[in-house]
Amino acid sequence: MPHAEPWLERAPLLLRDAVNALLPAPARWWVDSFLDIAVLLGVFGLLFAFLTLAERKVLGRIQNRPGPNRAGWGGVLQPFADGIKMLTKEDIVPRLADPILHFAAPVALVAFSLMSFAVIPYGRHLLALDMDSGVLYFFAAGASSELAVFMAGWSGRNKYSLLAAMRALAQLISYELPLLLSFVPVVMISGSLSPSAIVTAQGGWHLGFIPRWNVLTPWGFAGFAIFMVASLAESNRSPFDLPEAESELIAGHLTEYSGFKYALFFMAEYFGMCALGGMAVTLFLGGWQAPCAFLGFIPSYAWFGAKLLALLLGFIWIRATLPRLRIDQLTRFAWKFLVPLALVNLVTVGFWHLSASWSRGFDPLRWAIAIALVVIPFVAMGRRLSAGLGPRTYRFAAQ
Amino acid sequence: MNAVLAAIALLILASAGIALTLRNIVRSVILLVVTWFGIAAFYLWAGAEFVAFAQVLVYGGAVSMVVLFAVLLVRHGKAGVAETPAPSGRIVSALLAGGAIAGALAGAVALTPLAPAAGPAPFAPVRHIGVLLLNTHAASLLAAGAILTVALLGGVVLAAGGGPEKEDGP
Amino acid sequence: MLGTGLIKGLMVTAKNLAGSFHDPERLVTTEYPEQRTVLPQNYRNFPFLVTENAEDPMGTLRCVACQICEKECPPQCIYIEKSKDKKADAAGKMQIYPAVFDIDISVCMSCQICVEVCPFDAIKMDQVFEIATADRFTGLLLDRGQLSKPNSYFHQIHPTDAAEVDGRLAAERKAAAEKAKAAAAAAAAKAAASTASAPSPVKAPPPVSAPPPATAVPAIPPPVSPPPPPSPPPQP
Amino acid sequence: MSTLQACLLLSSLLFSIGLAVAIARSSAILVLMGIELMLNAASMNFIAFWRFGPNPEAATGVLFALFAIAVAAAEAAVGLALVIALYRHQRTIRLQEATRLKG
Repeated sequence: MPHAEPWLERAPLLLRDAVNALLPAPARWWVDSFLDIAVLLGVFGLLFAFLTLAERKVLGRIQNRPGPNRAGWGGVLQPFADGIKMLTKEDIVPRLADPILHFAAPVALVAFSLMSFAVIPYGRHLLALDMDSGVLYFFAAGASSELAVFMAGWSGRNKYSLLAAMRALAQLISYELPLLLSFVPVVMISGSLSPSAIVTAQGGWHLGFIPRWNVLTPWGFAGFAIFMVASLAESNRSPFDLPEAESELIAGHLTEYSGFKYALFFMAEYFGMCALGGMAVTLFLGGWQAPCAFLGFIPSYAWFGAKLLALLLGFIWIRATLPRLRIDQLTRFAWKFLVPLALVNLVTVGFWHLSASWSRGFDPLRWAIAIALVVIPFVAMGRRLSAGLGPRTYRFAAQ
Repeated sequence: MNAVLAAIALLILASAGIALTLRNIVRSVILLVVTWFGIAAFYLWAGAEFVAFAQVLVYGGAVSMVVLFAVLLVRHGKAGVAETPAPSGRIVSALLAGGAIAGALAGAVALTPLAPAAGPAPFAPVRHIGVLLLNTHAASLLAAGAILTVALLGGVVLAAGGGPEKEDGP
Repeated sequence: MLGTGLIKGLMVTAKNLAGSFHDPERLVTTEYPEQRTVLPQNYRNFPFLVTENAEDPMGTLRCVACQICEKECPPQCIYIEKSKDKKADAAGKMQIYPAVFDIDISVCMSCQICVEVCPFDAIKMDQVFEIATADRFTGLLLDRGQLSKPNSYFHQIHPTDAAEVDGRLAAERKAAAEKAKAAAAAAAAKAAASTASAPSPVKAPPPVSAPPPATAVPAIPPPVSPPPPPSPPPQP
Repeated sequence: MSTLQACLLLSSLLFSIGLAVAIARSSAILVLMGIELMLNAASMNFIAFWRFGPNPEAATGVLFALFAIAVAAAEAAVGLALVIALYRHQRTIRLQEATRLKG
């Protein structure tokens, strides 16, 4: 019933139809695909640009600095100034480098991270590619970017960047596992690998005002937390930014890159962050669904954008707070904490699924068991992980 | 003939063929990854979405990484990752064997009267595959899982075993 | 409880984020080209030449081209050529003056040795630091005209030093004036005595070292800047 | 030539390339890669026959391809672990030089 929807909700569709009306019918498929790609590139390109600015501003404010405020009003033109700077820098290729792979690595990385934008439902009618196994596509595109990291590290003929690339790969592979395991519960509950079906399954409200989002269940909360930690690591964000630890390594596997190729790696990092954030919104935060029924007049894509921006600000906040992990702590955290927790979470969701048919009166028991299944392993494994580490004493800090 | 299929075939055969001739092992492996992506594209073309993404996830994400790590772990000396070429007799015999097999298979394919079902690509929804996997083929799924687990454990034991005293062996 | 440390840390950063908006005192950044911090008095950078009078900088340079600084300068960035003639200085005394006085501040290391060795208090340390130029060869080679700055400027940047220097110079000039006066009086007495006994045919020229007292006393420049504080605050 | 025959031709050509790689190259890793290619060619046949076969609802070809991928991953893991073990004992991964059974 498209007419019952507010006008703003249908605005993108109307715009697309207006463009289509200008062109002959046989070109329709091509025009639609081209429009999808152009809009995705434009929106996320601008989001990337202003995310870098927002990151620098927020980090600055957290450290009691004003942040960049020179280019344009309050610094809004800073990303474009950065872009011009990066484009005009010299592009150095080492003499012994493998020129083809050296060139292909950043291109492949950006391409793979852009590919994952295709399957995220941005709104009720805004989905570039409605695939039956869209979630799998998303993670397949993400997994392919490991190859680009290896190419970047190997092609420079620099043993340090090669070592750093192997460390980065160890990190990416370690955190790929909890990332994949943490979304399996969502697939089990909604019974589909299609992102749009997963979002639809989270529609509706308990008692009229508590949304049926996955994150508001015990297993969903645990899965969301694991997913967010793993996506911090997958997108090389602090505190897991070991691959490119700018203050310790010389940019790790990016050592031999300069100029715009270097900027492309950063573009890929931010695109990956946006894509993983968007997937987290889709899987756990109800996608484009409004949190309350009476807020439904706000168009769905605005809700998606608000949730995505909140997650991205959370990424920045965490970056400003937590210090970097060591490589052994990082891998131990993945294999000894996140992977077991994600596996236990499968048991929790199995219980949740089986107990769905219990009568309403057993609901408190159902919740209690599910919460216990999440909290007890968390505490037990956390204790084991931190065994032997006493409380910190700060000799020189003011108490 | 289908233009998309022709393009995919060109991608697969060209990347595999060039990978066959390159001396640099890393480049060879990366080209083989391109071949695997091409095979995934073939699955996608045939309508097997799930298999295509599984192929990318497993081959592009996991197997390629294992292979590249192995390449980097076993290189030594000045040669680096360049392979010493095989004797020409072996290359000729390999090409002959490959050509013979290709000829025989192509002949068999051309001569067999196949009756392909025409029509659009069949659709295999993930839900359908999942139901089949867990009902009809549950035993095979368990067996595959067991094989994977045992193989990974065996791989870890093999790669990590030996101990430091074997490090400077012959 | 596990994980409380993370939350505590996140709260600290969130407090900073919110605080930086409602409490401008937290922001410690000085927005440099518009706002400037007051440089401490002891801050010193490249040297400059002191002139007594801003209207006539070349005429009232304290420098007498003795070339001590040129010889002492460790990186040898000073180049001086003496003048052939003499010119009256601020005190009216005839002095050699520097025809050329160049400092290459791309070489200068701000060691202050030239200031230490100058017997005439003619070269002092400046406070400039914005010396960027598009032409690194001639743009950083400062000549006499660019180097000379009035005494009032010296009072502005280093009030304590300037007051001390001015006091010393005034005392010296007063002493010199009194000496000259005494000498003149003695000469006059001698002349009177000699005139009484035997008149000399030639009038003695006034001694070079002793200018007439009428010109000596007002030559000391009145300090343009406010008088220096009696006890300067300790500089960090 | 029908499309099915084209697919089969493609997979048989890929199989022969894999075979040639496995025979011609001396590096154990590349021999393994050749075997992987041959496995992949076989999976392509399953998918092709499923696509043009009479009974696509059974999805047997798809399931077979999935199992083949899983087993191929296991094979790659074990094979490369063997290569690393071989390298540790013999300091080479050239198959011509790996002639001893005792480490």
